Formats: sequence, structure tokens, C-alpha cells
Amino acid sequence: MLENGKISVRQFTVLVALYTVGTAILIIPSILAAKAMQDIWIAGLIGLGSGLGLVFFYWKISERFQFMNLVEILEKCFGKWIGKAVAFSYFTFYIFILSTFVLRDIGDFMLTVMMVETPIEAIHIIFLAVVLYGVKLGLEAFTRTTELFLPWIVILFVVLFITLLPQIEFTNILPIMENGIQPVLRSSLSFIVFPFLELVVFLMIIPYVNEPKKTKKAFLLGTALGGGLLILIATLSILVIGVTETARSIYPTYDLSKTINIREFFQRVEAFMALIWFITVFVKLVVLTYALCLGMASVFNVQDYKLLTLPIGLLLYIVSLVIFPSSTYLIEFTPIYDFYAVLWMLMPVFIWLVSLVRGKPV
Amino acid sequence: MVYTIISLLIIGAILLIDKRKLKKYKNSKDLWVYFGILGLGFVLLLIHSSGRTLPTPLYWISAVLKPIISIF
Amino acid sequence: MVFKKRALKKLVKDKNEADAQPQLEDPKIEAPPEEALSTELNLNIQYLQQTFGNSSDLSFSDFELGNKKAVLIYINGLVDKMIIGHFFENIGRFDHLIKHSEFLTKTIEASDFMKQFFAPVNQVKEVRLYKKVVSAILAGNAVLLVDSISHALVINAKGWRDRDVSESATENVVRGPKEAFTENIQTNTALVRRKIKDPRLWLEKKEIGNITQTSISVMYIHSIANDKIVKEVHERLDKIDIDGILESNYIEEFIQDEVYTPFPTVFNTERPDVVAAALLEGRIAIFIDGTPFVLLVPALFTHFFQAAEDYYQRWDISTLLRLLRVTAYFISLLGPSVYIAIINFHQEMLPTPLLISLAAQREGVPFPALIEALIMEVTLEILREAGLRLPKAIGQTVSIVGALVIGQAAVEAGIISAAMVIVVSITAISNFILPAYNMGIAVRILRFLFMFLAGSFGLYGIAAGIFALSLHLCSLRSFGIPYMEPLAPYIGSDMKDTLWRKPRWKLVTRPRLLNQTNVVRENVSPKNK
Amino acid sequence: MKLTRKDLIPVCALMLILTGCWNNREIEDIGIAVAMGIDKVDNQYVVTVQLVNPSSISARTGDSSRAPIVTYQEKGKTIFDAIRRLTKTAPRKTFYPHLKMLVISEKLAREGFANSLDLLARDPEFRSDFYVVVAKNHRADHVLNVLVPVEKIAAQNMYSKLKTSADVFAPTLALTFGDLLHDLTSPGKQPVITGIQLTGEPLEGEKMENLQRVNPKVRLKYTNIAVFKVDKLKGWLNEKESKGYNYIENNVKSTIVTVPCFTDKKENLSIELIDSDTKLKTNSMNSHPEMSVSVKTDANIAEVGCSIDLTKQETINKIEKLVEKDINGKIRSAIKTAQQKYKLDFLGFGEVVHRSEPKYWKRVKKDWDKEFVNIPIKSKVRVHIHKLGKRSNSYINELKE
Repeated sequence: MLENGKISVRQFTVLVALYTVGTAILIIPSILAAKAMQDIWIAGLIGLGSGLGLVFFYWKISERFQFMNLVEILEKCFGKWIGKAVAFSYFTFYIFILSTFVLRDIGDFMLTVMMVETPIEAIHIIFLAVVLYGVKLGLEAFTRTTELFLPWIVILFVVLFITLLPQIEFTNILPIMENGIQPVLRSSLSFIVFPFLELVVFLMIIPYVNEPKKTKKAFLLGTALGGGLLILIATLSILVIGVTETARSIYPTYDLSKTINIREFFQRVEAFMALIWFITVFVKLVVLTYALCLGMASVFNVQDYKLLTLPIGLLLYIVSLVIFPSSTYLIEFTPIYDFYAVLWMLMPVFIWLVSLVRGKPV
Repeated sequence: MVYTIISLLIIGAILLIDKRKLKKYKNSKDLWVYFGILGLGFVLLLIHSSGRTLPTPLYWISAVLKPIISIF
Repeated sequence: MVFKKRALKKLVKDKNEADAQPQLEDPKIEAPPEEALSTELNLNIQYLQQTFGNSSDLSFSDFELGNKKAVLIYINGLVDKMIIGHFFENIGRFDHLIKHSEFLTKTIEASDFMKQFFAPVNQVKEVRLYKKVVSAILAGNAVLLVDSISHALVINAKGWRDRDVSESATENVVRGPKEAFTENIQTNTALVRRKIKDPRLWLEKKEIGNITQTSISVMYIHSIANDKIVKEVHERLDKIDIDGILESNYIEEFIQDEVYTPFPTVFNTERPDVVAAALLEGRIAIFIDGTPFVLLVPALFTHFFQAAEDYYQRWDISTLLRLLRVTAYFISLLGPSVYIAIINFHQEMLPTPLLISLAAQREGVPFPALIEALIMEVTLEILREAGLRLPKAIGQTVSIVGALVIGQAAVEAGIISAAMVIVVSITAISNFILPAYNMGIAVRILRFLFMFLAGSFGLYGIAAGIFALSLHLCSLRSFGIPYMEPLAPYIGSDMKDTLWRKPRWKLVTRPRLLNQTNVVRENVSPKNK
Repeated sequence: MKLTRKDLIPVCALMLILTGCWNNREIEDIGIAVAMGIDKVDNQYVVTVQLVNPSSISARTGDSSRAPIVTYQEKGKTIFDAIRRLTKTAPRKTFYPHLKMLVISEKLAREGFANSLDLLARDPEFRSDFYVVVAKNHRADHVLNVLVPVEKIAAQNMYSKLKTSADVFAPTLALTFGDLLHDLTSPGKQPVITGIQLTGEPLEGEKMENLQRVNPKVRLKYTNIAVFKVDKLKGWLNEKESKGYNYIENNVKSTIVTVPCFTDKKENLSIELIDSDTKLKTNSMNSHPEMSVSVKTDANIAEVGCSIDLTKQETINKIEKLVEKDINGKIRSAIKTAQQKYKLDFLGFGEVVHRSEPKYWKRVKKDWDKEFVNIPIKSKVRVHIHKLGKRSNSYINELKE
């Protein structure tokens, strides 16, 4: 076994929930509002519904292969060498790229709104150092940390919600379905790709839950909680700062927390509210990096995945610096990325088909 | 120049942190993987710190996918 | 695990060297210590004198026992003079009896006889080995040697000046028992036994320290304490190989799970009631002779926030106090760093009037905020340490001079801004609220780290620091139990007595240290594999 | 020497100190900008920034001989250009998150201000919670140069004055930059901005003497509301229309209504509105478009200048009717101004239509202002008087003749 630790079902739920919130909390309102306008919540619910279906499908795969990790599943399915090759490309071209996106997201965010003059290298190094420390400490340690952060997220979110209540204007979500269902469906596709499609990395973690059979409920519950939180935040930003501002803003959630103002006294707290997404992005990056190291270690038959942590971290660092030449490139690339991610979605489907053809595996 | 020095420091720090692990896996093929990835990273880091812009991997992805998307 | 191999090797090496030297210097010892006693009294006395290097506090009282020469050997100061006097009184009183009997030729009768002398007040034991005699003398016993008899009688005559059981100096309570442990291990264990009158309170004795031979007792309630942890404690204690144990920290450093951490993973207390409560929870106490501080394991993060008094006040009050303590802990950890971060990086977070007033205060201050904070913090730590070590009267003067005069003068001279003095003082005071001193120290160290992070990256740096700190805390274990339990891994049933305390009647179950479904593994530290 | 992992700790600490100072600005090295004025001269923007002078404001070191605020002015092709040029004259780097007021000169407002304000929406240093006002008949820098008593910082004075008057009097409008952006881009509502005016000679206001007088020569005063077509100022509403505007917008928290006494026409009654709620509605837009405004308010009697019997329900009903008429008159005049004088929907009816009749809205969205002019708008006001203050009948009733 590559990983000796075991996490509990509860911890798994928390991990899934925070991972789902992840980087999405920062940008999803803007992405959803761009097309769905004030129907953001409908798009969100449709996306969440399909997301749950997707998660169920992932779990089914895991169950069918007796809760092996993704690399083992691929090897079982396609034979040793082809399986390894597929796993390698999966980890390099999907999970690795995804991790660099996540790292770059936090770097861009810091650079845009909080620390304009700081070089992005410094921000990446600091963040990555903490993440790699977490990965080195192992699954158990960072899962417990995630659990420790949960109350903070809940408290901060409740504060955010309550302090924004006086500013809510319910008329902002009217009229419903102004432009028909088309744009709503298009944005819900973005919502499925990001973040629900990315939950596939949990196929690397399910095997290390102490009761893998019970993870179905946990997986679905975590996804629902995380997705629900995202929908709530997106709707809240529509209700408070309006559709046009949400769609035009790059980080609507940050703008949202900027508007907190209770009697001219409790205001200007956005830097503290930023802790919400620091935590969720941190969790997401830790999980991704962990899955990446573990996956690479199983592909190359390395005995200890922790050995690979730092070299992979180094690669992450460099690629994250060069991945987007500019913010505009990112905006332009988003639709291509949606398509690209959906292509990778085909792989689990393929696994499923192969396993059906071959009959009951193992 | 400054960035080159920092890059070398980073590599040094990585090796230093992993020293104990590297000793443990001495003469094992695991080290090939380790130094393979690290070497790749090192080369990229040097290129990046020398001021050359590395191409983003997304470039190829979009080059391949754009024609396909335009069909739809 | 504690035993870093390097440290262990070094210790072994040191020990070998230490062993080697006396053999070179003193080759004349005629009988090796393992040997049995000789029948010749003079020879025995000679051995002993040689072994102790003719130490002046070792006294040999010769007298005639019946018709035989006898000698009573003891160390002055370690024995109770009353008992020795009583012994000689008895010898005199029974002199005629002894002379007429022939008991002294037979060993068993001798023992019986002597026991009649002293029993039931004092135990009498017979030993045959030379080294046992030596250790008996060292432990404060009087040893009776009689000519032509090859065994010695060890008479328990221990009695030296002990501090009385007095009020606790470090853990004060308004309500609750006032007594505290003393330096005497027997007194200490007795203090706990008086509280827990149950045969299942087990006490296992060890002697650790090649030279000091310090007695260590491991105390736990059988059937409540986890056997695995008890075994683990024994294993770790048995591995200790050191010349001397003078205080419980000697042991603590050896048995803690992780060395490179500022956080204590072993609890220490000088209150018997705290020990008793911990034993009832299923924890294990380690008593060390010579110190009033008793170790408790496993020790989790939340334990350090629980003061004894929490259990003697009503639950609502203690809950509020605990929350206050946790808040103070965060203030003491992050106070100066958040101040630096806001004032240097996130000025937009301050309300306008406050910003203006802070800016006005800082006008003319020559240092950047980080340096200013460092100066104040270091000054404060110096003052604190100075006040601690000095006699009480002077210590107070030092703190008055430090707090009032230096602070006031620095502000008026324009070297330090008044706001910084406020922040640093609040931080310092918050640090004192913690019941556990060693937990407070951890924060004092980390505070500086956070100040550097805040000085270079603002709140972002602080957030990164908090992440790293949380990861570190969550990776710690104390005797296999995750350090942050029951917060992470979250155990709902254990939350009743952590950051808050529910009413007494709700504290039904013991902490689930024993039967965690999760991960209490035996040989905990992955590093030692 | 053998390097170990522990050796990294001091190295890292050192690197943190040496490298980490990118965003670090000491609090005393920033010039806190509290107000900004934008003017246009010869196709160039003139930006005036009001900075506070902390040491003369602070309570402890307060040095009242120096002015509490100082303004700097610079020209530039864009606002950002001008702001960066300010570094030539201003001693410190200006810091904008504490900006309270943005003053736009009437000249710029008439020419259109929208193109100049992108910086304020884009730059993370600007929060969108500062108020925007138009300097009526003045240059923006004249407004910013006035020293004001009581509140030492002029911008703070302007800020709280606008907030209070919008809360308790109602012809002014506390409009934040965020709201303004919303109005500018929303197709269903044209923006409006409150005006600010100087009384007295502008140059006198810059002197410290202005602070030392009990009755300062120069004061700042909010006037009524300016109407815009997108970003170009079209005209000013009078007080009645301004109030009417606020009633329709549901901005009224508390205000007073003064009506003539029905027993003695020369004397007046003052009614304090304590709560007001406005609803805009659309009726059957497709066949016969019609819209309606309905206002419900709760009120107390504040001042009685004539002898009437307040203990009679009849009297109260009469007063209610009078107040209703008065408010309705204001609303009508606002609607009239919008539909006939300016032909602009600055009242936000378009947004209501958008929400309730999306299909109809799609058709008329492009020419909404033209469509709006012809839509009949009904108005209905319901006033309910609750309390009489601490007296029942006024002592005026018992006055000796």
C-alpha cells in the first residue's frame, strides 16, 4: 500500500465538500451570471443535479473495482502497460493542468485585489510550500486539518450571509427565464465541468477511507453541501450586487464581501472573508497535489509517494507561472477548457464500458 | 540573475529537505523517477529564470481543440 | 517516537566512556560489586569504605551484639535519628537476652529476632548481595552487618527533611483543593490514593538513571486506562538510558512523540486533584521522585486549556472562561502580527478615523512597524524572564520599571507608537491567562514567526502560517492519540468537555481515547520505522 | 559543516525579511485621500485630491494651527495620468480606499462623465462605497478647498451631511459609486445625482479664518437632484420634484410634510413621516400600458401652528387627507417633469417593467424613454397618523386672545 493512513467517512465528506467549493467560490458567480443572468440559481440547481449524477457514476466505478485507486483500476481495465500509459497521461494532462490552474487562481486573485505589487512567484512559493508540507505529512494529517478548518468556514460564511441580509434586493432575480432555457443550460454545463467533473480525483482517495462501502452517501452529501454553498454564494451576489456587476466582476465574491457594512462599524472586512477561499483553495490544491503524487508514484511503482512531492511541486510551480500569459487568455480559453475537460470525462465512461464488456472484474 | 540564484536556492532547499529520504532509497530505481522529474523541473526553472518565456501547455491544447469546437 | 537514534547512540557512547573511566582509576576494589557478602565483618566494612570513597557522611556505628562484633551503617541525614536511637535502645534493653541465646549462629532466627525489635514500625529485609547493600544504604536505609554472618539486615530507617504538603504555587484556584505535590514520591502517590480508594488504581515502579537511581512510578486505573497506551508508556520508559533524572522534564523529553515541535505533548501538573481526574478519564500519570510535577499522558491540545477550577465552578461560568482562554490564546498568538499586517498592508481595513489617528501616532517613529514590534516584544520577553528569576520583591520592581517607565518613556520619546505598546501589552497579558505554562511558551515562540510572515506578506502570510501551523498540529500525536482530538478528528461525544464544558450530569461517558473507531495505532510515530 | 533541515529555518526567516517588502507601505507614508474632484479643462481632466493631515487631526498631538486637510491638483489626459502626476506635487503616495466623496463639476457632468470613471471601477484601491455629487455652478476644486467647522475633515463633513439629510429630510440622495454604475448601465433607469453648492466667495473658504468664525463665511450646502441622460446632465429638479423622486424610489426613511392649517390658512402643520413604503406596478402592458405608484406611510404629528382639535378622529382624517394630497402633488410633479420636461425615465419604471413584463420589455427596451413618455402613471398615497407627540391638543388652543 502506498498510503498507510485511514480517514473516516465523516472526514471524507468534509474533504469532498471543501474541495467542491474550492476555487469555484471565487469565480463561479461570474461564470454563471455571464450567460444565465438572473437565473443563476436555476443553472446552479441543474448543474448540481447533474453533478450528483456524475459523482454517483464515479462511485459506481470505484465500487465495481472493489475500491482500488484510479491507477489500479486503469491497469486492471486496460492491462498493465496500456493502463499505466493512460493513467500517466490522465495525471499529466488533466490533474496536473488542473492543479496549476488552481494555484494560478489564488496567485491571480492575490495579485489583482490584495497585493498588487508583490511578484506572483513569491505568492506561489508561499502557498505551494504550505501545500507540499501538507502532502508530505500525509492523508491523515491534512484531512484532520481540513476538519479543523470546517467550523471556521461555517462561521465566516454565516457572518457573510447575515451581514449581507439587509442589502438583499429580491427583485434582482426577476424576471425568471428571460431568455429561455438555452443560456441557463449552457451555464449549467460550465458548472458541471467546474467543479463537479474535477471530483474524479477522489477515486484516488476512496480506497483509504476506513469503510469504503459507506462512502457513497458521504460522496454525494459532500458534493451536495459544497455545490449548495456555491449556489447560495452565486445567488447572493446576484441579490446584492446585481447581475451586470456580478458578470462583469472577475472576483464577484470578493466584491460581495466588500459591500458588507453594518452601521458604518462592521465594514471593510473583505480581507478576513478572503480566508474562506484561502481555506477552500488550499484544501483543493492539497487534495489535487496528493492525488497527483500518489498517482505518479503508482504509475512508476515508487514505494513512497512522499518522495515525489517536492519534484512535482517544483513542476507545478513553474508551469503555474507560465500557464496563462494574461488574464484575457484565461477568459478566452475557458470555453475550450470546458470542452477539454468533457473529453477527459470520456475516460471514466470508457472504463465503465470496458468493465461491462469484460464482465465482473477481479 | 537574481531569479537564477533563487532557482538554485530552491533546488538546493529541495535536495536538503529530501536528504533523509534520498539516503533511504539509495540505489533504488525510485531515485531515477525522482531525479527525472526534478531534472525536468530544474531545466524549466533555469529557462524561466533566464528570462525566456516558456510556452504554455495550453497552447497545444487549444491548437488541437479549436478546429473541433468550431465544427459544433 | 522520541528516541531519535542519533541521540540514543550518543547516550550509549557517553555511558560507555563513563563506565570505562572509574575502572582505570580504581582497580583496587577487591571484590566486584556483584559478589555476595563475605562472612568477615572487617572485609565487608573495608569494601564499603572503598566503594564510597571514605565519604564522611557514611557512618559506621560499632557495637557488640551478644558476643559478636556488629556494625550499623547508614548515611547521615538520610536516616531518621529517632529510629537509630530506638534501635540502640532496644539493643541495650535486650542485651542480656541476646547474650544468653545462641540465635546468632543461625540466620533465620536472627531475622526473626530483629524483626521483633522493629516490627511493625519498620520493615526489616535481609540481603546477601554486596551491591544490594550499597543501594540500600544509598536509598536511606540503615544496614546491620554482623561478624561471621554472610547476610545483612536492611532496616528501613528512611527519614529526611521533607517539604510539607503545601499550597500549589503554579496552579492556583479560588475554589477547590489547595494541596500540591511535594518532592517526595511516596507522599505524592499517597495524595492520589487518598482520592481514589480503589484496588484497581495500579502503581508500577521503576528506577531510571544509571547514577541517580530515581524512582519513577507509573500510575493508572486498570480497566479504565487503555492497556496499549500503558504498554507503550512502559516501553518508552524502559528505553530511557540516562545517567540522571532530576526533574520530570528529563522523562518528558524522552517519551514525547515528536521532538521538533514547540507544543507540549505531555502534560504536567502539581495538583493531586488534576491527576486524579485525569486517571479517571483513563490517562496515565508518571510520578518522578524529587519533583512535585507529575506527568500525565496522553496530553491533547484541549487539555492545556482546562484549568482545575473549571470543574469546581458552575458549568456555564467555566464554559465562558474556557472560551475566553481560547480567544486570549489566539490574541496572544496573532496580536502583533495582525496589527503589523493591517497597518502595513491592509490600511483599507481600518475605519477612517482610526487610520488617521494611527497615522498621526506613527508620524516621527523612526522604525518600520515590524522592527518596532520586534523591539517591544523582545523587551517584553526580557522583562518577563528577568521578573521570573529575580526574588519576588525585586521582580515586581523590574516589571514596574519595565511596564511603566520604559513604555511611557519610549512613547514620549517618539521611538515607539502608543498603539504598539497597547498591542504588545494586550498580547502579553493574554499569554498569562493560559493555565498551562508550557503551552504559553509555544505561543511566545510562534508569535515571532507570525510577525515575520505578517511583515512580509500581510494577512496572506498569516493565513499561510495558520495553515502550516494547523497542519503541524494535526500531524502531532500524543501516545498514538491525534493531538487535536476531539476537534480533528472530530468526535462529537468528546466535545462535551473541550472548548466548553457541559453540565456535570451530561458528562456521562469518558473520552473515547480507548475505543476510537479511527486510528489509534500502536507504534505511533511513522518516523521511527 | 553539514547542512541539515534545521538550517533551512534561519535561511527562510532571513529571506522573508529581506525579500518581503513589495506591498509594504508604512502607515505614516501614505497620503490618505478622502475626497476627489474631477473637472475638465481644454480636453484634459483636472483631478483634485483632498488629503488629510493626520497630525493636525489626531486628538493627542492635535496641532490646530495647521489646516486639517490639504488639496493637490493636477491635469492629465486620463484620470490615472493625472493621479500619477500628483506624485510630483503631493509629498506622499496617495491612498484611495478611504475615499468618501467624489465631486464632479457641473461642466464635466454636462459634457458626460462616464468615460472618465473606469479607473474608479477597475482599480482595486477604489472601493465603490463613496458618495458621488455634482458641484452645482462651481468647479470641483472649489468645493474641495473649503475648510469646514465641527468635523475637521471636509470630506467626512460632506459625507455625514449627505447621509443625514438623505435620511431625515429627503430631497437629497445618498448615491454611492456602485449605485451610480448600476444606474448608468441599466437600460430601465437614467441616473440622478445630488448637487452640492457653495455659499459665499469660494476663495474665502480656503482660509483658516473660515474655521475660526462662529458663522463661517463659506459653507457647503446640498441642493436638489440633477437628472442625467446616461452620463450627461440634463437639468435640475426643484425641491418638490426631488422629494417626489425619493418617494417614488422608496428612498424616504423619514421626512416632514408641511401643510396649511385648515382652520387658519396662514398657519401651518408639520407632519413627521416615520415610515414610508412605495410600490411600483405595471398593469396589462401589452394592450393598454399603464403603471401605478402606491405609497403607504406612517406619520406622527410634529408641530401644530393653529388651533384645531386633535382629539377628534375627524380632524386627524382631515390632516391625513391634506398630507396625502401634498405627497401626491410631489409625486405627480416628479412624474410630470420626467415625462414632459426631460422625457427621461430617471424614476426607474423601466426596471419594473423589465421584471414584471419581460416580453413586453424586450420589444420596447431600445426606445424605452420614448415609450415611457406616453404611459399613463397613476399614483395613490395612503397616510396613517399614529401619534400626537407628548401632547394631545396644542397649548395654542388655550391662548388668551
